[in-house]
Amino acid sequence: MAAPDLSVKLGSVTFKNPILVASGTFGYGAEAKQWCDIEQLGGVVTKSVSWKPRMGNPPHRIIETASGMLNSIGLANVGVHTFVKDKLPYLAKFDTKIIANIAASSAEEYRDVLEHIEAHAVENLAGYEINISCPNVKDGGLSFGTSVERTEELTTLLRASTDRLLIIKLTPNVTSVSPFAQACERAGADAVSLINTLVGMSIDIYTHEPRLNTVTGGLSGPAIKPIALAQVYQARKSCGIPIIGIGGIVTAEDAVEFFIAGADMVQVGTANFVYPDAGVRVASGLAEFMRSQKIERVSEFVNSLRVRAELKAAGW
Amino acid sequence: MAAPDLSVKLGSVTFKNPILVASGTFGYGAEAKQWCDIEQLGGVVTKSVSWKPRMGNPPHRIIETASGMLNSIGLANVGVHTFVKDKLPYLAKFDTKIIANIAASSAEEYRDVLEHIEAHAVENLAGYEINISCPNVKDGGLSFGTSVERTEELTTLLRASTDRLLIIKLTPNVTSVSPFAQACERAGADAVSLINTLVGMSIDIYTHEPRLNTVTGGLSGPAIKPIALAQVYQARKSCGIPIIGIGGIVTAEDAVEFFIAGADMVQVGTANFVYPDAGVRVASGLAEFMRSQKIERVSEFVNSLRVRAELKAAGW
Amino acid sequence: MGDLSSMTPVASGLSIVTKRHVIAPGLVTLRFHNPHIARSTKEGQFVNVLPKAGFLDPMLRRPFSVYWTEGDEAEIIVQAHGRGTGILAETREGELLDVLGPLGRPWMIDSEDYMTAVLLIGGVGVASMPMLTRALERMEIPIQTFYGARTKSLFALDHLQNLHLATDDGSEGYYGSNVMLLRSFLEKGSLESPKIFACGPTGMMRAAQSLAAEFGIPCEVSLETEMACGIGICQGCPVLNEESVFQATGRRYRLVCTDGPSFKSEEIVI
Amino acid sequence: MGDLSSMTPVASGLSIVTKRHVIAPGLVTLRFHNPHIARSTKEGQFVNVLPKAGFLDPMLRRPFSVYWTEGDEAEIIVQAHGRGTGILAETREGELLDVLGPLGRPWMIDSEDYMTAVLLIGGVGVASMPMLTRALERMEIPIQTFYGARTKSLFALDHLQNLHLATDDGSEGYYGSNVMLLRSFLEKGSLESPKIFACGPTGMMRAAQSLAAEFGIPCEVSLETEMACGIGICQGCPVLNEESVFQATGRRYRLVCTDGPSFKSEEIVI
Ligand SMILES: Cc1cc2nc3c(=O)[nH]c(=O)nc-3n(C[C@H](O)[C@H](O)[C@H](O)COP(=O)(O)OP(=O)(O)OC[C@H]3O[C@@H](n4cnc5c(N)ncnc54)[C@H](O)[C@@H]3O)c2cc1C
Ligand SMILES: Cc1cc2nc3c(=O)[nH]c(=O)nc-3n(C[C@H](O)[C@H](O)[C@H](O)COP(=O)(O)OP(=O)(O)OC[C@H]3O[C@@H](n4cnc5c(N)ncnc54)[C@H](O)[C@@H]3O)c2cc1C
Ligand SMILES: Cc1cc2nc3c(=O)[nH]c(=O)nc-3n(C[C@H](O)[C@H](O)[C@H](O)COP(=O)(O)O)c2cc1C
Ligand SMILES: Cc1cc2nc3c(=O)[nH]c(=O)nc-3n(C[C@H](O)[C@H](O)[C@H](O)COP(=O)(O)O)c2cc1C
Ligand code: FES
Ligand code: FES
Repeated sequence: MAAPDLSVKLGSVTFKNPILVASGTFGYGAEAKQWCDIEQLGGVVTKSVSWKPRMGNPPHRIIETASGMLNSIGLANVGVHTFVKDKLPYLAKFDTKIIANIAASSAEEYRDVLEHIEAHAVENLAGYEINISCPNVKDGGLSFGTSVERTEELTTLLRASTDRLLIIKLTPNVTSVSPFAQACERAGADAVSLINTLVGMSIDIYTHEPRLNTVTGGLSGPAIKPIALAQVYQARKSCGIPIIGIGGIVTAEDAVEFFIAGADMVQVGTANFVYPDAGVRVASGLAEFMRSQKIERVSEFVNSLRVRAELKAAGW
Repeated sequence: MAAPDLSVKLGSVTFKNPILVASGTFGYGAEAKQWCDIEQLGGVVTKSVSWKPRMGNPPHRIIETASGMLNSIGLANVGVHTFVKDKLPYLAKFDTKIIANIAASSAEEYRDVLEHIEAHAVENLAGYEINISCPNVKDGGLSFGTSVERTEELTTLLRASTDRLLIIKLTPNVTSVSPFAQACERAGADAVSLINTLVGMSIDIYTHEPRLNTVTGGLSGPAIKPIALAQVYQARKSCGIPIIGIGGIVTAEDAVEFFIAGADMVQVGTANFVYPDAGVRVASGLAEFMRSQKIERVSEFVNSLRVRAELKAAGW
Repeated sequence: MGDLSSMTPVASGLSIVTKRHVIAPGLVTLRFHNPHIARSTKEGQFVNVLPKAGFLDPMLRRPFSVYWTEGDEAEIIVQAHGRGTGILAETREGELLDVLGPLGRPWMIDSEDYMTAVLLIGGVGVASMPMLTRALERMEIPIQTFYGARTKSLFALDHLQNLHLATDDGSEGYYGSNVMLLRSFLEKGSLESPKIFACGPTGMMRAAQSLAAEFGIPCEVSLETEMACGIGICQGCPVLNEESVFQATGRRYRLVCTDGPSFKSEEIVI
Repeated sequence: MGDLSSMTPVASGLSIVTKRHVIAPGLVTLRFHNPHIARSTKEGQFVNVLPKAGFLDPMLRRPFSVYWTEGDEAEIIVQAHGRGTGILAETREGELLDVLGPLGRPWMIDSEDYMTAVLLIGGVGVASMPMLTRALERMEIPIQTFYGARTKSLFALDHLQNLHLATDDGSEGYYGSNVMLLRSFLEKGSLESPKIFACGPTGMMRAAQSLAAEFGIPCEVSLETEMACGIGICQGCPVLNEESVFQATGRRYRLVCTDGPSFKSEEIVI
């Protein structure tokens, strides 16, 4: 059989494979270059960028937990002006797609950042991922991410500013992700990505102080994969636009679970901290898996979960 | 210094220590007896009991995940009549407290089960834990657990039927646990316990079938501890009644984190499956810890998190 | 995870591995020092073992039949199947195993309804058979052993008796299934009032079940389901009862860890 | 976790442990085979090591200075501190280490501003000093080493030069802090245009910082912060810049993993 075709199409953009590296876990590309062949990735989602540079939170910013980690980086980023001046042109040199992740504290800031990037867009800029779900800064948009109305308004506003891919990144810290996915679809988003980190905390039992500078932070890594899968499945059942699955992916097998649950693409996050080329490994592992399973296109197993009829009937 | 005093008082009930074993993770006491000295536990929270016996879900009911597990037991239980006839009298023989956990699909069923147990109460029955948060049966009360109004109504109803401890067990699968904790307080609950399991899922990538019979199930174990801690802390900031902390506790150090975050007592769950005497180990480890830290009473470190002033001001 | 060593319960007997023997790639026996388990385990009982002591990922114990006991030492046979058994199979001599047991009910050998014990073994289902063989020998019950494996190199023949081997690839003994081999014996009527003790892959168990029904002979099958606790507190290991049993007992399921691992083949749905 | 072995990236060089040497209880050196790291590591650089290869709990790598290199082998010295280093310290010869590196910037040894290299070492801060010593020797820069430890048995003296030892318990050398010992030398002016290279506990680093300021001599300190990636992508290892540096660069923090681990002591807040 012919080598499997890993390419996937999202809106009008074709990615060479469905494996992206997640925002905040791969810098702006330059840092990991020595360890990871960026051009073997479907694309790079850049660290959340805001209008002004952000210094980030004071230490401690990261704490290890059981099969996971908490972070409270505080959206440390160079700001959109340096981003378009240095970071974007650097990534433009690589044969892979760029998705610019944006974080802000007001609808206007989101729009201004997006339009500023749009004005300096490079050829391989595929689109934008809107972070309305950062749990570890007070003005990180989670106020948007937990309100269906504000999510829909913001999506509508940003939709008007770009024809590139508009991806809304959803938070898992809600009772149900469905109305949020539906709001994004109504407002014209090209896709939703989920999940961002879960609110978590860790305490130093000798000092009685929180281990993270911000008391609570964002939980990520293998520990959260089952939760992420359930939310992707939930979103898939409730909206019609493409889904980018995120959460605890380390191996190709993990990624395949997300595809079966309904994700069209996936992002590899925390795993990059352990294996800087985790994304590339997942991509090549995926090719191997497809070959062994005689699957020619990723789309063949996207949203292919087999649920017994009586369970479907019972509403699962 | 004198040996630390581990006893804690909840309402009018004194427990010999603040370590309980969690519902569904210790059966009805008899099963683990060979491996665990039940009388060294603060108390036993029995497996959720409903009016009629429940056969439980078909296999597969449990799946291991990274530092955790998914379960879909389906509230398999003997039903309240066998419970009061066999299980309660058996546990009555032990010098420890019993908390009867109740699951139901209607407010009336909750009340009938509670009143039936109340009518057959044994002397060491401390009270009831109301499970409104089981994610793996369609009629397991999660419909109550995700509605503040129904939570408050149910609590009010049940409060009228008993003077024993009334503990409402909250779900983590909500945007914020605060309004639920407050509703329980308003309706006269003696305490809230949290967290129940998080909705999660796992997929067999070769058969494309969910690994659990019910597609999604409940995630528990060390993996969820950071989430549980954050929710206990959140609940502590928003309500005045005692809190029983649950989620991923394996060691005494884990338990201490929960006390510092604001829990008055804790429950050990999944750890019992790995170490049947995990609860006893946590209790004795806690005593050691208090001795080493020269702490005489658990209350000395309950809710003792040190948050820097500027963070408090910033709303953390 | 916090530091487990500080609180690992006695119940979970940390046991030092005294011998690791490789039978074939991915098939090893591990002998460990644990007087309680070595001296109290009965034929057919199992132990629940942490893939790696002190680590909670993998978090759950894995069940293994007790393969042999001698003095203060017990032995398990491990077939590398997935991550946990893969880790276990690599355990070195001198390392610690975290073992909980003995668990489950023994084989029902003292029933009156048979004179010849027929051990029907598929692959690593051999695990509980040496202990069973020893117990039957002590009761002076004649044994006939029908043992099937994928290929010659995968047989673990120690302590077994009156062997009739079968391999899928014909590399040893009968070319085909051990159930077919047993059937030919039953048809010849060459086994005097036999009772089948079966352990192996699901397919073999089902075949054994219908064979026993067809010839109207007693049959006991030892089942495998995933387990968390192994002691009856998690309800994670259900086996479906035959309708008749359900009607009689009101129980739809029984638990493999405490009601089993072995069951009368006519009472359950495999 | 899925099966990692199937996808462990090349970047994370699985390296076989060829020698484990116990210096004192909980203090060991691990030598491993890794040509890339052994041949390209410069003095002061570090590696990021998984506590147990193939396990993701503990999930994060732990940073360790490269203690020595020879041919295709590199060595780290591990002080058992918490769970991860506790596991690492128990690694046996023949086991695999998952090592990422070399990482970080080397010590700044070719600056013009000194003639005598003063190595100020506290405890396991010794880790990067043998490599530094070798590099300085090659440049024929005189070295004076002020090495403090809790007690005599905790010194790791291999490859070091011109030692002035100090112990908290007086069991060896100067009874007190190595910083006090160095101060006495500086007051006597017996060190010719010195530059301090310091690595040790926070307290010692602060003392070194103010000592250098007081005597107006250059000082470089090697810092420890928790790290996830070790390569600059997680932003988890910030060190606070001195106000002056912040004004000049607009950067409030630098990253210990890529901008460090060593910094000019006047430029950062310890
Ligand atoms: C009573 C009993 C006795 C057993 N005796 C032996 C023995 O002596 N030798 C031997 O090699 N194997 C034996 N098994 C099977 C062995 O327990 C499984 O192969 C093992 O649990 C698989 O774990 P894993 O991590 O390698 O596989 P994975 O598939 O990675 O495990 C994932 C999860 O599924 C569970 N699981 C997967 N397959 C099985 C299975 N067949 N049975 C039970 N749980 C499973 C695991 O315990 C784990 O919780 C026995 C099983 C039972 C129930
Ligand atoms: C650049 C650098 C070089 C180092 N070189 C050495 C060395 O050569 N020998 C040596 O013994 N130690 C060295 N350390 C310290 C070593 O990395 C820590 O002792 C180790 O990470 C502690 O892990 P743990 O799991 O035992 O402790 P735990 O406290 O259980 O670890 C919990 C988390 O905190 C982090 N952490 C805790 N203490 C430290 C610390 N002091 N520094 C960094 N992260 C920490 C861990 O990495 C882990 O992520 C170095 C640290 C850095 C930053
Ligand atoms: C250290 C760290 C920093 C992160 N920064 C961002 C960010 O800036 N913007 C964003 O949208 N998500 C950010 N995330 C979330 C990840 O992109 C991802 O959604 C989450 O970590 C879950 O995936 P994982 O389990 O594979 O890491 C960050 C995660 C981590 C661990
Ligand atoms: C197998 C299993 C069965 C459970 N059954 C119940 C139950 O019947 N009623 C209930 O209120 N909680 C039940 N729980 C939830 C636990 O009581 C506990 O809230 C949860 O597992 C989190 O704690 P842990 O991480 O320590 O296990 C069950 C959990 C598990 C793993
Ligand atoms: S394994 Fe837990 S009840 Fe059988
Ligand atoms: S450790 Fe990740 S940026 Fe420094």
